[in-house]
Amino acid sequence: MDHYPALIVIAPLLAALLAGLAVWIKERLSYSIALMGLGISTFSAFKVLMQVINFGTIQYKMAGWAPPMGIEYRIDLLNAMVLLLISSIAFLNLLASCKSVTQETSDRAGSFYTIYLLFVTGLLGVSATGDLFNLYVLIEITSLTSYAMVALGDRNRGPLASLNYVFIGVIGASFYLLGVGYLYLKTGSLNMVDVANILSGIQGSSTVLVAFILIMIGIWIKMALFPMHIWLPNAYSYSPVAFARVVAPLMTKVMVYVMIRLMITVFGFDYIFETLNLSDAVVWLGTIAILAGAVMALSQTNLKKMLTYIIVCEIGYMVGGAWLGNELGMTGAILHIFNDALMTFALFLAVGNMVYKLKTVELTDLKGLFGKMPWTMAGFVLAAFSIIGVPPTCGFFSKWYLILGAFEAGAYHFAAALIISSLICAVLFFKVFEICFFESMAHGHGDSHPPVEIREAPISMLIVSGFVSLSLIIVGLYSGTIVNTIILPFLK
Amino acid sequence: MHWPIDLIVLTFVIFCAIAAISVKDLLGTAILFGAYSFVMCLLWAVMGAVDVAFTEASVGAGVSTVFFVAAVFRTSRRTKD
Amino acid sequence: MKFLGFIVVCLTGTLLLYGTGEFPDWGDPDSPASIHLSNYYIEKAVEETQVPNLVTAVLADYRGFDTMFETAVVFCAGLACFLLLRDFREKKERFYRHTPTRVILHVKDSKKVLKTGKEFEHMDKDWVPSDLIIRTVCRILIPFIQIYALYVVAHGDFSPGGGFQGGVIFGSSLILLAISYDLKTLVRRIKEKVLGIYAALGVLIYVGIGAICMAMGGNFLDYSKLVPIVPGDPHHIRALGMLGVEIGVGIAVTAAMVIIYINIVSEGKHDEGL
Amino acid sequence: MTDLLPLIVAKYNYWLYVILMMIGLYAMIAKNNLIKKLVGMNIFQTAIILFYVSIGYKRDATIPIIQNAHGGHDAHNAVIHAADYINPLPHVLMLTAIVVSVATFGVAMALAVRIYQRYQTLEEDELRMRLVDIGPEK
Repeated sequence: MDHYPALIVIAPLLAALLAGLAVWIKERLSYSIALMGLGISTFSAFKVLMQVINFGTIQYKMAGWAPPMGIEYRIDLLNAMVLLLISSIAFLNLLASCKSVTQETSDRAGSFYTIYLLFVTGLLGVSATGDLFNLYVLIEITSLTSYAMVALGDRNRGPLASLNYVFIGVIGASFYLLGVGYLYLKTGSLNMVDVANILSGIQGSSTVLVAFILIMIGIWIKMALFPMHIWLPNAYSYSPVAFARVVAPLMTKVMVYVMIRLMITVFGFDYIFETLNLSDAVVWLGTIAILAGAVMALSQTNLKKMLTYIIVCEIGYMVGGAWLGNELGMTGAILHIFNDALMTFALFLAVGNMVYKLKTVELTDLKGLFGKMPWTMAGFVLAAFSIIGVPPTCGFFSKWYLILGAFEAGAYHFAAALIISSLICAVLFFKVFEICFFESMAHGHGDSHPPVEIREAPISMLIVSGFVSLSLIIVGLYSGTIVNTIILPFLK
Repeated sequence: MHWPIDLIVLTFVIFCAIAAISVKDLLGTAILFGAYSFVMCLLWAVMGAVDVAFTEASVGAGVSTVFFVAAVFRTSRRTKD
Repeated sequence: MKFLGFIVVCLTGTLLLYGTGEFPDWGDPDSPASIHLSNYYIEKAVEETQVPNLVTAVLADYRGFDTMFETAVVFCAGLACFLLLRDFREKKERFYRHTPTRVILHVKDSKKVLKTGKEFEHMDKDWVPSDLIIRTVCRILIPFIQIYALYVVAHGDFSPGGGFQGGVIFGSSLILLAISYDLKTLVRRIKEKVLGIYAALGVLIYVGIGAICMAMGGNFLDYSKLVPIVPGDPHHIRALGMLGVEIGVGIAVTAAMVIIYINIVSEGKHDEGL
Repeated sequence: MTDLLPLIVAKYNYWLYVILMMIGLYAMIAKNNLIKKLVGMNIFQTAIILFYVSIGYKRDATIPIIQNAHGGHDAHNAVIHAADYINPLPHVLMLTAIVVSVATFGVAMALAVRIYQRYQTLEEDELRMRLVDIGPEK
């Protein structure tokens, strides 16, 4: 009997509790405990992925009870990949954030690591679980930790942004819970596979329709799809950098994963695309999200804020792609979950390095940064190219699949939105490059600030940043392999 | 179960909820909110959900109200709506 | 905003009412929700777990994994309140009461500390009269509340209650101590460090029991694998496992509730409050 | 009237939970005071709990604690009929939901205290004015 599926989630949880104890006994221990927990988790996730590729879906029965009675973890190719993605990003970020956590949270680093680990535990659990209610509890864990973290960042605006996030987050989670209640009323079960089996017999029911709408709205609120995105930019840009680096790439992507999981495993394509026929409306929603996100990003003057609007835009890609209703679109959406998580992580790592040295990332403060922090900027440029979709980087390939899917489904407006947003991103990032490269530092910073000597960020941050940026190209070159060994077999 | 009693309790719950969000004094809101939780707990006990009712009695009517009063003590009682 | 809110609320209400159209009648014993899983739990749970309170059996055993995260949520809330509000700076001004004359002194110099004891008494800025009746009644009540809380935790297998309710009751008995005396009394008796350690320790007991099951060769939280290391009737092993878990929940919840209360009521200063 | 009454009796719990939820949601969106919004949030969550508890109810059934089972071994001598006991699963789920809601409530209260410390107000419109006062963000 091997316990890797459980260990993925339990190791960070145990580490969180031990770190919570260490806060009161010896605070310095908490960092190494956290590192160890996430290390074990990453290793187990890798093992599980290998097992799934070789032997197929793994089931793990919690407390030893058979599925509909107990809670089960059901790990197939999609889960396994998402789990590995989350745990490795969290691990790498922890490696990079040793210095910046001490800088930002001074005497509370131990508690920071505890909350950070609980957040990662929640995300891992969300991706591993096969139970609808367990999913709700885990979503709430991730949300509660994010509320705390957002409030810790900016002293002036953090708490207010966080409270707004609480209100919207609670509405989202409650809608999801209500949807699960409607499903439970009709099926009497909470296990995803079991619910799917019972649902196939009662597809015409209005209760199931309402449950579907409620669950989808709840998850869209949590993932910040365009009209429901208002909490995201403030929340993410005011949180401490070490946390923003992990919440920005992972939180929304995991919610997209949840949406795809519920669409495929619980409701089924037949129900969504043939019985309901909602595809067109949602693809339009995705199109609007892409354009709105891109346009709003264009009007920002703060680099962190600008990146958060790019996240809003990317969510449009994935939602639209998943709802195109064909295999290519879904492949593109799933591939984009991985790629976008990596790209956003690389961008935020670079921004983290800048914040560590500069304290603010207003665009006007970035003048002459190429000369001062060449390695950080190299990582930033690579990540930006990937967001724009320049060929050897991974961002290009997922966009390619999405555009092919859009043409196959006849959703030309979606394809047009993809291309326009790529152009807008190109404009955006070249504006940033121009500021960083051509305008020199001395002219911009007038008399108020004494000239500060800016050097490159600490080596630990640079190594991680460089590694992730290079991996963008590597993942891009191997995206054919990923599609063929993981995504296509999963969709079959 | 006697549905008229149930109906009266339910109406009372709604009355408490509306009162709690429309009173112009936050301490009053705290107490009305406690009353709301308590009547809700009664309703659940009538429906046979004893464990849920027990939890709501200790959490909703107990600890939540205390947190609420504590927060009002540290902020202000005044509200415009 | 009001108008927008009204529209959103009406839309949601219509959607929900539309959904209720196909609901089975309220209290219908043959509704789908009441036959599929529910019947299994009602008929098999006592046999399989030896716990007559089905809610506890399902909560701590069949769905014990949920409950573990629920406890982690409470722990997380306590930690979040600590992180958000805790302020280690000392307050500058202090208030004292001269006990024989009832005169109140306001000390503005932060360095000057009066010795409290027979003559002077520490006071809160927002003055609370010390009421003899309230103090005495609470002093008598608190031990009984605590014993009741322990009963609720321990008897959760047979009657309504369990770790969470018991923990909340125990926590509120400590809060009552703070309200009837003053916050300093509570903080002096139970140090912040102790609360922090207990909050983590409670959840750790839960996760630890699960991990021990895993080490003994079962799945995570599979209490039946604990037989070799737990003395007593092997048939009751699941009930004993649940009891252990509930104790962990109780400890964590008690500590978390007190942490949240102290931090909110004193704005993280831990000196004066309700 | 005669055929309306059974309909009301059959569904009124479900309708009233919708009303409670609408009250809570309205308070969350439209109220100006942050603490009032928090009350709305709690009403919203309790309404959902009411809904779940209503799902679990069964006519002519008792609370989900098996009778005469204290003995342990001889418990399964007596046959247990599923129709005699209320469905325990929604209760379990709602215990978890209550705990989650009180945890959120505690954190939200702490946030409200933090906001008041910084801005000396909890009214949203005043807060928006203060935010403009402190100037562009850093």
